[in-house]
Amino acid sequence: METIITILVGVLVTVAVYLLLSKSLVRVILGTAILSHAVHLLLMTMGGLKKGAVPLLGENAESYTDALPQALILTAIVISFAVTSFLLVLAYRTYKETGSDNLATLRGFKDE
Amino acid sequence: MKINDVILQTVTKIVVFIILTFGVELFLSGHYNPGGGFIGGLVLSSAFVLLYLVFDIETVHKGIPFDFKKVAAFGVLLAVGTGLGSVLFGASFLTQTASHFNLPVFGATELSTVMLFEAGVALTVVGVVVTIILSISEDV
Amino acid sequence: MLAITIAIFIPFMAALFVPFIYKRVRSRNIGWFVMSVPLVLFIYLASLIPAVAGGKTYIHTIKWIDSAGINFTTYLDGLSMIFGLLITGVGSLVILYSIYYLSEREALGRFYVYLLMFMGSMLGVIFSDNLMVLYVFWELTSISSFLLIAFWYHRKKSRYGAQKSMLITVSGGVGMLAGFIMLYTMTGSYSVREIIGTIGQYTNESLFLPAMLLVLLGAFTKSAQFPFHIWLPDAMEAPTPVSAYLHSATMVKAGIYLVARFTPVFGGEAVWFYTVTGVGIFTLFWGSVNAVRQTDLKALLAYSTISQLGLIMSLFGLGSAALNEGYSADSVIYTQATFAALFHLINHSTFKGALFMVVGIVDHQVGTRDIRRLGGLMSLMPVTFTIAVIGSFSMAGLPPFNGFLSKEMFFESVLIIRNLDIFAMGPVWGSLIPVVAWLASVLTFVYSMIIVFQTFLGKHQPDRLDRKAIEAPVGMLIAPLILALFVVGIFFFPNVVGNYLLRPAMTAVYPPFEGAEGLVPHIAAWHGFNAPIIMTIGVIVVGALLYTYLRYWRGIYSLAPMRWNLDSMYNGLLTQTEKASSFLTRTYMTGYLRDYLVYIFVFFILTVGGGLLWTGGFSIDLSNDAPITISEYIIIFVMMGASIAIIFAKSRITAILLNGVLGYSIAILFVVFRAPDLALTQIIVETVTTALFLLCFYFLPEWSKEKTTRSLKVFKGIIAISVGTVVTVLALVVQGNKMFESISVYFENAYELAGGKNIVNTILGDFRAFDTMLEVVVLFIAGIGVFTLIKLKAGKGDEDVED
Amino acid sequence: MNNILVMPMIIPLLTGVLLVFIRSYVLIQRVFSLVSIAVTVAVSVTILNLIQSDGILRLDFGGWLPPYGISFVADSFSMLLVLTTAIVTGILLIYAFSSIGRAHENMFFYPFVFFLIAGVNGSFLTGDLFNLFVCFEVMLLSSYVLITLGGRKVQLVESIKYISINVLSSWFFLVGIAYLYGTVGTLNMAHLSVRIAEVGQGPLLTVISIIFLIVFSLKSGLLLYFWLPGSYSAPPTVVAALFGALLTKVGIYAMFRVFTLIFYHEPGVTHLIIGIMAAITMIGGSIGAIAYNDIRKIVSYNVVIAVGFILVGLAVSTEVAIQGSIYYLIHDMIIKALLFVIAGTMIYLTGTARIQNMSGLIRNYPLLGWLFFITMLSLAGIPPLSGFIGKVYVGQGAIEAGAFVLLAIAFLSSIFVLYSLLRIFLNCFWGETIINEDDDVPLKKGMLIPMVLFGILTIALGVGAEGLAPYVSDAARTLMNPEIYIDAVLNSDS
Amino acid sequence: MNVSTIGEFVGAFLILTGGVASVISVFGLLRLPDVYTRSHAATKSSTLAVLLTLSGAFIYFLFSQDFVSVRLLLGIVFVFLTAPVAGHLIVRAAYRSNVKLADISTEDELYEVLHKDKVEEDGTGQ
Amino acid sequence: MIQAMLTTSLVLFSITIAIAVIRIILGPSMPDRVIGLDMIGVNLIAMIAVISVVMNTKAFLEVILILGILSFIGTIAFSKFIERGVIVERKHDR
Repeated sequence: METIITILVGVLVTVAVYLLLSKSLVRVILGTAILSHAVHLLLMTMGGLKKGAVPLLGENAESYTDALPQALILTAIVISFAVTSFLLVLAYRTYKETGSDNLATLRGFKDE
Repeated sequence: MKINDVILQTVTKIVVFIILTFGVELFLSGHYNPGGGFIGGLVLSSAFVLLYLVFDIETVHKGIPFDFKKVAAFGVLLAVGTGLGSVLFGASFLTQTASHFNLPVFGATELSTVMLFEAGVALTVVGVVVTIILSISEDV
Repeated sequence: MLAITIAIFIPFMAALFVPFIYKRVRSRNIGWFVMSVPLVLFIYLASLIPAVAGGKTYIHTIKWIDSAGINFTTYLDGLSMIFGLLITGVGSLVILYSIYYLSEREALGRFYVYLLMFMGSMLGVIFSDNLMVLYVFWELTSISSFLLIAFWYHRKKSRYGAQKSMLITVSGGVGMLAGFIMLYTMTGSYSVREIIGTIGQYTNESLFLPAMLLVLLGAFTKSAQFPFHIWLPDAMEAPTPVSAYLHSATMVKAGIYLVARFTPVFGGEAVWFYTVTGVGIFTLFWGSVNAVRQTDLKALLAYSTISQLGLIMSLFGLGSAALNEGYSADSVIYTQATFAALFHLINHSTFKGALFMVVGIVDHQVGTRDIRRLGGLMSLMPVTFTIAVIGSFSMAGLPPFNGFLSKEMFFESVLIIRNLDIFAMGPVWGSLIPVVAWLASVLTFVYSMIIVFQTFLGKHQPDRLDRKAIEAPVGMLIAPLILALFVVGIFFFPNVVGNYLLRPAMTAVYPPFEGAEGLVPHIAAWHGFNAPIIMTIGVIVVGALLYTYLRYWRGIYSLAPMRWNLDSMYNGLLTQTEKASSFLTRTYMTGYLRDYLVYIFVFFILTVGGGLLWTGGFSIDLSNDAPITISEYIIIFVMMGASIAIIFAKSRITAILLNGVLGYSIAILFVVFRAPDLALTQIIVETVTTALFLLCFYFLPEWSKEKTTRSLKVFKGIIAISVGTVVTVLALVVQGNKMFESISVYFENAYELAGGKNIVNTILGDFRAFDTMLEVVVLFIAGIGVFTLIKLKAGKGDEDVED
Repeated sequence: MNNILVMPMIIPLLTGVLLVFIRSYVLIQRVFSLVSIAVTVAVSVTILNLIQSDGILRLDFGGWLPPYGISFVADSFSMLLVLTTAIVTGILLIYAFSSIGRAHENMFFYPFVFFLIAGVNGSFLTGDLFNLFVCFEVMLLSSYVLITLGGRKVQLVESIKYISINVLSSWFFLVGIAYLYGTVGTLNMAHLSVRIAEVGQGPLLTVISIIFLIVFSLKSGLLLYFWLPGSYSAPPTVVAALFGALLTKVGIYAMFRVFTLIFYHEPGVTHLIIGIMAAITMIGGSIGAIAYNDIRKIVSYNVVIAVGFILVGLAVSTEVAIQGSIYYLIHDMIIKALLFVIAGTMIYLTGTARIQNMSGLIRNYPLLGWLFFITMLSLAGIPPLSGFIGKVYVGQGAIEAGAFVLLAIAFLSSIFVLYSLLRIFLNCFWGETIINEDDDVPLKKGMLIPMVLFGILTIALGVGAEGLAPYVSDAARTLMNPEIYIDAVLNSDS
Repeated sequence: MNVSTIGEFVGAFLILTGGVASVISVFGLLRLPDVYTRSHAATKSSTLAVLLTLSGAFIYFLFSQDFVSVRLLLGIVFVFLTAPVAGHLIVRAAYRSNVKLADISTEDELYEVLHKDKVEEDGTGQ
Repeated sequence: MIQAMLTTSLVLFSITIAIAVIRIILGPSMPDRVIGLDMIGVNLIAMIAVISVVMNTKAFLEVILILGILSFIGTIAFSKFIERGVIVERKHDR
């Protein structure tokens, strides 16, 4: 299970990186969203998969699956939600302000 | 073109009620079952999202006239405040305590500072999600 | 003695008061107040001469940065005494001169503040025993020189000169700092005296040589030695009193001082000997060559200063040979050179100071310094002429002026060096030094004559002058006259100087020779008809001939090798560096997000992927894998398919839908991994995110097809796949190399510890509640941030400043 | 239990939240924020002195002992930075009062600044790797908002790059945490150090450490600094100054912490890479600093150079060098703030950012000019200003370690710093005065006072370097001897 | 074989039926010609599938653990309530965004109604 | 036997999901894709129910309910977007 999930993580990362290297801002944002999916899975995998019961003590199992990564991922999910929403709004504000969502034209102000 | 989807609006009225109840339930049961402040808050806010989707900002605002930024700020205050509360009692920052009470209606209940903390979390989540959605939608 | 320390600070204190006084006085009379400062100091220092001559030294320490070994230690010995007297003495005269020289319309307050700052820093340099404190003042002299050169900052040339001098001297200073630190690293002390005491055991250390060269770099840049001399002519944009003071009499001598100070440390080493002598001799030669071709009197003086500084420098180099073997009757003879150096140092300050003032007077009175426009001023400005003659002839090495004495000793020293049998000095090199020295002296003679004759003799051309030439006011003439008196006086009573000033200084430079016979020779104007006097006669004869036929051979300056110019190299270096930097920076700083991301990814692939490959041999151990069911396989493949499809999605809705599929599938994976809380969160967050995407899509355009070339696509693909592979491989390696049990076992006692049964929730709400609290803050910031981002829009009024 | 430890973070946090409620009362906001910064400074000083008497302090949140709970750990290094942060912010706030404008003040400008400070201070204090990530995010999110606040075109365009790159770096951070957790199974930094020391830092852990290196390099602008010049020249002056003074420093701090506490076993690999990166950073920064005629760009590249310089100390990793880095770090926070503020003020006064279009400012604004002059000298490490002692120590460390190339580049870079700023000084402050006295923009007192304060600070820090010496040497000693830190964190009786 | 085993079996069987129903409905999604028909397959029969499954799970828990899951019941109610509305909305959206009907469709009654509407709407100033 | 039935149904559900994803990718129209997502949502509910049964745990029952709610919300959002572009209206009478 871990192996295939790791490979899945790799595929997600590949896709995300490819999207990040796009011109279109929306693609980039989507890329970051997928990146965060990937890292959540990675964190999960690193804690070990299916190693025990659901981490609810009422379940009366001998061993529980590693709860710490779950807590971390939860935090990470919320943070990435916050960032993604901000980035999205930024994207549309930028589009409204500059009339472009093409990063190749949004190079910033020229010095000379 | 009016939104005149009676079916949707009727169903929503019921569904939102279910979601809100369920959200509160999730929030309260978090210490023993899946759920907690975050999830509870998120579910509550998804109920608001549904309301905004189906109705419109004006209508919803008539029903729930909160400034959600303040709600969120209050939530943060609550979360941080519980931490500071423990400082006042001479314990480490963010020390949580719990004790059991026998309340008339609920029977033996555990009341803990975690509850307050989680309430803060939930309020913030609701406040923030709604603020974001409202801010964007109002910017037409 | 505390007084020395205070002496350093008095000028700074005075500088603080000057602006206030200037506000009241607002006239040139402010100068009198300023002049009192160096005068008092001069008198005070002079009063110490007898004691110092008697071998006494004064030391005083104030703690500063004790932990770094940097303490404010002042040290007065013979060497610093000479410099101290020069600084305060010439300083007084220069201020006196400036009172009459500068117009009242100038920002006199500012001028005197700078000048006092400089004076204080210069005193700091020579009185500091601690190298770091020395460096502090060293840089302060550069800065005050910078400010003084650019005193007329609205002139472009002033700014250019200031920038040039600052860059060069500060660069040298930085090198010197490195050298000092190296010395500290070796010896563990910043105190010069302590270093001198212990340096013997460190001469073989690998740091010894670099330290020496770096210290020399500092000295050479400051003293305008070749090839760093180029800043000095441009520094002449400063008001003339400044040039007289800083750029001939004092600041440029700081490098000389440093060499003298460090002779006991590094002297006796072949590298030191050759570098100092060689650079000095060549500077002497090069400066005199260039001086002859100048038409601006001040520029001529600047080159002559360079040349003279080279002379002094080379003498110190020659003198260092004495330290090679320690004290012996043979080696003491080489100390003559140092003696000559110190003597010439004083002489140079007197005659060069006088000459600068003369040039200033000429400039002030007739409005030009161009020798092609000058001439015939002798009868109009007789006093000035007299001073000029005294100064120039002294510089040319003619009797009865002090320059003659030191020039003779110089010749003697370079002749002696032929006998040197250390440092692999063969007859060729040994003879080259006197020859070059002699040639340079000839040219010195020539330009000295130019100063006098082309300015004061020849045809008077009133129509080419800005103002009618009349003699300068008395006040302006006092200072150069005093200096001229010294020029003559020292010639007649050289041994007063020798015994009272040079003797203690020699002891300071040659601690092992203390009290040695022959360390302080008797200076005599006539010492028999020997080689030096022949050389001098030769100089006069050949020099006179060359001067007479100047216009016939001046043509060689326009020959190719002579046009080859360090100045243009410096300018070229700056502009080329700027251009190249600009080009380079613009090449990689494209402002395009993709490029930046590519840099990051490439760096990641190279370091992490490269690290993986390079260290190699990782075991990938898959035996610990959890079992997997068919349905899970299907879900995972669905996810892979969906994610890959996102790349090819034609519309953004499809992409978002597929992203939603990914999100929901991850939720089910979380279910499979027994993480209910995560699954819940993931589902809700995914939905809300999707809703947000849709909300924003209303405002955004449909995404267009990426119009990219095939090769770019392949490039992107390669990067993407490499990143994915590195992440995956590393993760697999980590899988097989779990070294410890996780700490999370602890949390399984959640119920006993925190009274909760949902472990994840207790972690979030109790064990790691702090994380949760901050996370809430993050969310809050994002929420309010979105609000502000939308509400606060740039109005028309506050558009960007022009870019 | 030392609840005071959380105060440098909680006070700004609470202030930020409370300010949200009094959004429309600008005056109250100002007073409140100044008071709270003052309290933060006082608290920081108290903690710093407590550390000198009691050793490293630790606060376990919720009473959960490390490594299970999250702890704040304060040693001299972190507290010095916390203190400097508070002071710099306080002064910058004064500048903000007269420069930022009412629209910003109404739009939660102060809360965001305080959240930023909370994040920064949290990052300095935390003893837990994941908490460090969260604190980073607090800081970053606030910085995202601050950089866009105002919504000018430049800001939006630059912030997209800034945010995207930082999102990526946060992602790398999480990946690194995941790997590290997978191998070592813990998150507390001291515990990580113990466990890694136990098994030895093998190749795998070294590779993982490189991921952290990338993360912190991105944050601090070490080699991966290309996002920096653009984004630091976009926002309003105060924000740019805050960024220039604080943000990169957090990355640097984290790098120091991680590579002296956790991954210090393989200096041949990690510290070598850091050294090479520092060298290239200094070169790139130097080149960049003289490549532009835009003040904002020049100033931003100066940030880059300083980053490289500070990390020379880490690359060399001798106690003296680290002392130098700490001195330089503190110096840089102050002087960069001043530099950015001056640059911003110049742009405010002239309405242009190009040095060709300014001239002779010193006639109308002499104090500003001399402050710039002092800044320039201080940045170039000219004594007796604050940059000097750090430079000496770093140089000394480099010499002791035989890193002569680094030494040469580091010292040369300070000449480039000097040159780049000299160009500004000569062109903008000197030269013919273009604006005549009638139509020049008046320089507000409220802008001048903070600059003067910074100027006094840099002089005081240079002349009074000895006053800091016990703290700095304690900080360096702690960094060089990780067991001190570990012992303070993992012994349970506190 | 006691009651609980039988109950579990019934539950599992219901679940399996649900699975089969779902596959059948998804074939509809794959094979049918246009949105409107596909929506029919997706919303109607897959609702059935999920209902079967949820009921199966409910019964299973009821018998194996004596556990009456209110949440499952709520879930059933919920899906019942929402799935048709969702289907309705999608088709409505599809029609309003002018997704073409399949070529084999014979009638489009709504077309005329809507177009009449449109004239009116314009009249009322929408 | 029961296990086999449960596993089979899990596989069936995942096949359904796979096919629905194919529909999302192929389109051709937007509503087609939304239907696909809706279908996936509904099937995920079923899958989670089965997984709960297989694991014999009650922990995921909340997830079922949430998924039910949210796939509904998602579908509404998408169909509103397709229909009118804006998914949250400001005023009542637009």
